[in-house]
Amino acid sequence: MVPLTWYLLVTAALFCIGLVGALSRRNAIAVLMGIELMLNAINLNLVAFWRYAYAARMDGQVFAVFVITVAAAEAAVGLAIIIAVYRQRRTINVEELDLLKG
Amino acid sequence: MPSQYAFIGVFLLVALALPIIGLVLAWLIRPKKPNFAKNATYECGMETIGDSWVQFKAQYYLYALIFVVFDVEAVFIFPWAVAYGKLGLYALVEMVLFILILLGGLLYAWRKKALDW
Amino acid sequence: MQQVIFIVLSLLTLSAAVMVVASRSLFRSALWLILAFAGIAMLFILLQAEFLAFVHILIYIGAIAILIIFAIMLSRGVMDPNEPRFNDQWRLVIGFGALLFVGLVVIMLRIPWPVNIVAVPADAIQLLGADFVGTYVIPFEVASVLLVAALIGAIVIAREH
Amino acid sequence: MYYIQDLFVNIARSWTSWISGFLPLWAVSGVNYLIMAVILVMMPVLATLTLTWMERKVIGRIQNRIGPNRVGPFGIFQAFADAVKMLVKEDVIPTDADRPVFNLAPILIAAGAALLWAVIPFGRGMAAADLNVGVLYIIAIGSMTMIAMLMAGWSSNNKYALIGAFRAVAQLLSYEVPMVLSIATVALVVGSMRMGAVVEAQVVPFVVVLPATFVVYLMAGIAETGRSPFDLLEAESEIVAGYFVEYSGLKFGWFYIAEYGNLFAISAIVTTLFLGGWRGPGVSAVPALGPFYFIAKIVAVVFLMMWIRGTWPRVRIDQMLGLAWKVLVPVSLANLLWVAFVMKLPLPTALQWVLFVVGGLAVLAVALGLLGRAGRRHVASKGMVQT
Repeated sequence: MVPLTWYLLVTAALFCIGLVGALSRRNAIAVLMGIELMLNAINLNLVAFWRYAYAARMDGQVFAVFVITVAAAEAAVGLAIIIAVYRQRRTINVEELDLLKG
Repeated sequence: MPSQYAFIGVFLLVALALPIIGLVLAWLIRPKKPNFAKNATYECGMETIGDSWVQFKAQYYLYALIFVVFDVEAVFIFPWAVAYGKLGLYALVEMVLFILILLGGLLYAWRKKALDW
Repeated sequence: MQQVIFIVLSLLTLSAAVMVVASRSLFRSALWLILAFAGIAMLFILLQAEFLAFVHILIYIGAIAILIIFAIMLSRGVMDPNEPRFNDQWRLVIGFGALLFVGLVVIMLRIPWPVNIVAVPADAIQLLGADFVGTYVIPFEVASVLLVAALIGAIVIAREH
Repeated sequence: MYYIQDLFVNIARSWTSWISGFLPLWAVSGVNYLIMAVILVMMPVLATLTLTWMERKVIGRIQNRIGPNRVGPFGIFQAFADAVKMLVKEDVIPTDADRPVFNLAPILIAAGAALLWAVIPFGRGMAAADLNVGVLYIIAIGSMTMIAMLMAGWSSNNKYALIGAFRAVAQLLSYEVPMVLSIATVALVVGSMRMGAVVEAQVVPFVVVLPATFVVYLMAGIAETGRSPFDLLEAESEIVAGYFVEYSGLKFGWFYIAEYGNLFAISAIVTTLFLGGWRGPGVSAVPALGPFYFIAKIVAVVFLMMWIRGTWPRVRIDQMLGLAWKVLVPVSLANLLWVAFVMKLPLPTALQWVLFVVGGLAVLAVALGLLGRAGRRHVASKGMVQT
């Protein structure tokens, strides 16, 4: 079987790639995609720990399902906001969205 | 279980390979005579105006949205359905509550005309 | 054998993730994202979490990715493809990301993770279902409320007036 | 005699024991997987070759024509002639298309149509991989098809293709919800998501036990395959031909094959979930009969779908999406809850199943009644004359 640290390495890398995407892209949808990658990394981490330490019970998978649920709700509302912003301002460039600066 | 997924893996590769083989075969035997008019976008026989981007109705997004919510709901229903025979009456009550809350969401979407085209 | 499959799948996932961030076209980014999701689902199967693997495909590829593609289509034409896709601080961010990765790896290798490999129960899905309405019944009902709240909120926000 | 009784399983056994004589264990399973995969991957192609001919003949008879009768006896080689035509056609790629994505879309859609067959049991113990999450696998493969459609529509750089892809996906999304809910109802009654277990549980076929579920699933299945009366995605008069307008040659061919492959696969799933799969008279004594019953039932379902196509007019897009969300979803949810409720009543299983039937029929009757009332009100409000 693959050692646990391999999985942890992959999830750490995936999380960092997602973070870079979320912080460096200018398009709001691309930022959201970066966040989805980060959530995926966390989920993979959860399941890896479940398999390697607590496989007799299902708690790890239960948590993973809840993470997926929250991710789905987040994506739905986030994209709805992006669409609404696009309709109002005709742009979804996060650098130009500075309404609160006044 | 691992052997089943080993088969699924092999099957996935074969299923992707067959169309590729077919396309390569067709590529070898078919004629190739492209010209400008042939490669133009197939619309009404006229020159295409603008990019292919058209403004889409947000309605499409609303359907996808409601779908996401019900898809996640299904994820909870399936393990419940499989385990149901071994669970007590509380499983029924809790699922009824779960579905009623979601039906409230569907009703809201219905009233707000989010389900109308 | 498992090691080889693991390496192939994780390389696939990670390179797809890099392409999500680096791709110039937003639609291509979304397609790479789908490939990354598929890679993670296959890693779930390697971890013997088969239910979760298909749930992952169902929700992430079948629902969230489609939502993202719809949103890309609805907001098309606003971003000029020739404009830079990264903001000004992207070098800084990459440095920060690399630093974080190194930090995580160092921490990870230091901690002796408690490893206790047992067989996955044969009726894993039944146990999962029992957990939803048993131990985790409050989060289960809250999940339903959360979904409805997201639905109502998103409809209010996205509806054309 | 025993060998003949369970012919297919025994052939597989003899073959495996023969090759294990000179091959190591991992190579034996590798070779076996490869053979099974190659057989199953041909299913969509086979379905296209036979079902196109059948469809032309059936639709022809319904429309008082003869159908194809030139190529071979009764025109049975028509499909082969078409296949050759597909193969030698020139491939046209529009100038501004996104080439890699454009080429990948038909490959993915054809693979999706084939992959469905992995979990379908052809007979007792004759599923290639009888996964514990079999029904989820089927739903998950469906999402791959949606992605391929969006890829095709987007990469063609054509307004009609893009609109067609969006419509197709909106339709698939909407009908996936009632489809998933009716599958969940079956899983609830069976207590498993394994396709093999679903067949074993059908002492009485579920088409009788769960009538509402069957009706919902059949409608959703027809919508998922994009066939008339739900063939809006390729409504010729509105959006040319849907998301694959720009495709030609074999790339179009793969879309076509995927369409018929999906029709065949959906019929196989209907058969497995509701018509008792390979079950039939005498099958417990002679298991080799199973696959024949199975294929016969599939052909019957396909015929039913063709009959529907030949008889009903196309619905409008608002009617179609409204039907999914306002009728089928509530019906399947009500039915699911009724089944769950009855299963908790302290009654013998046979009586519970009778109550399933009663509840299912009642749900259908209520839905039809409400639908009729809404229709009459609509007609009255539009001031149309009722005939």
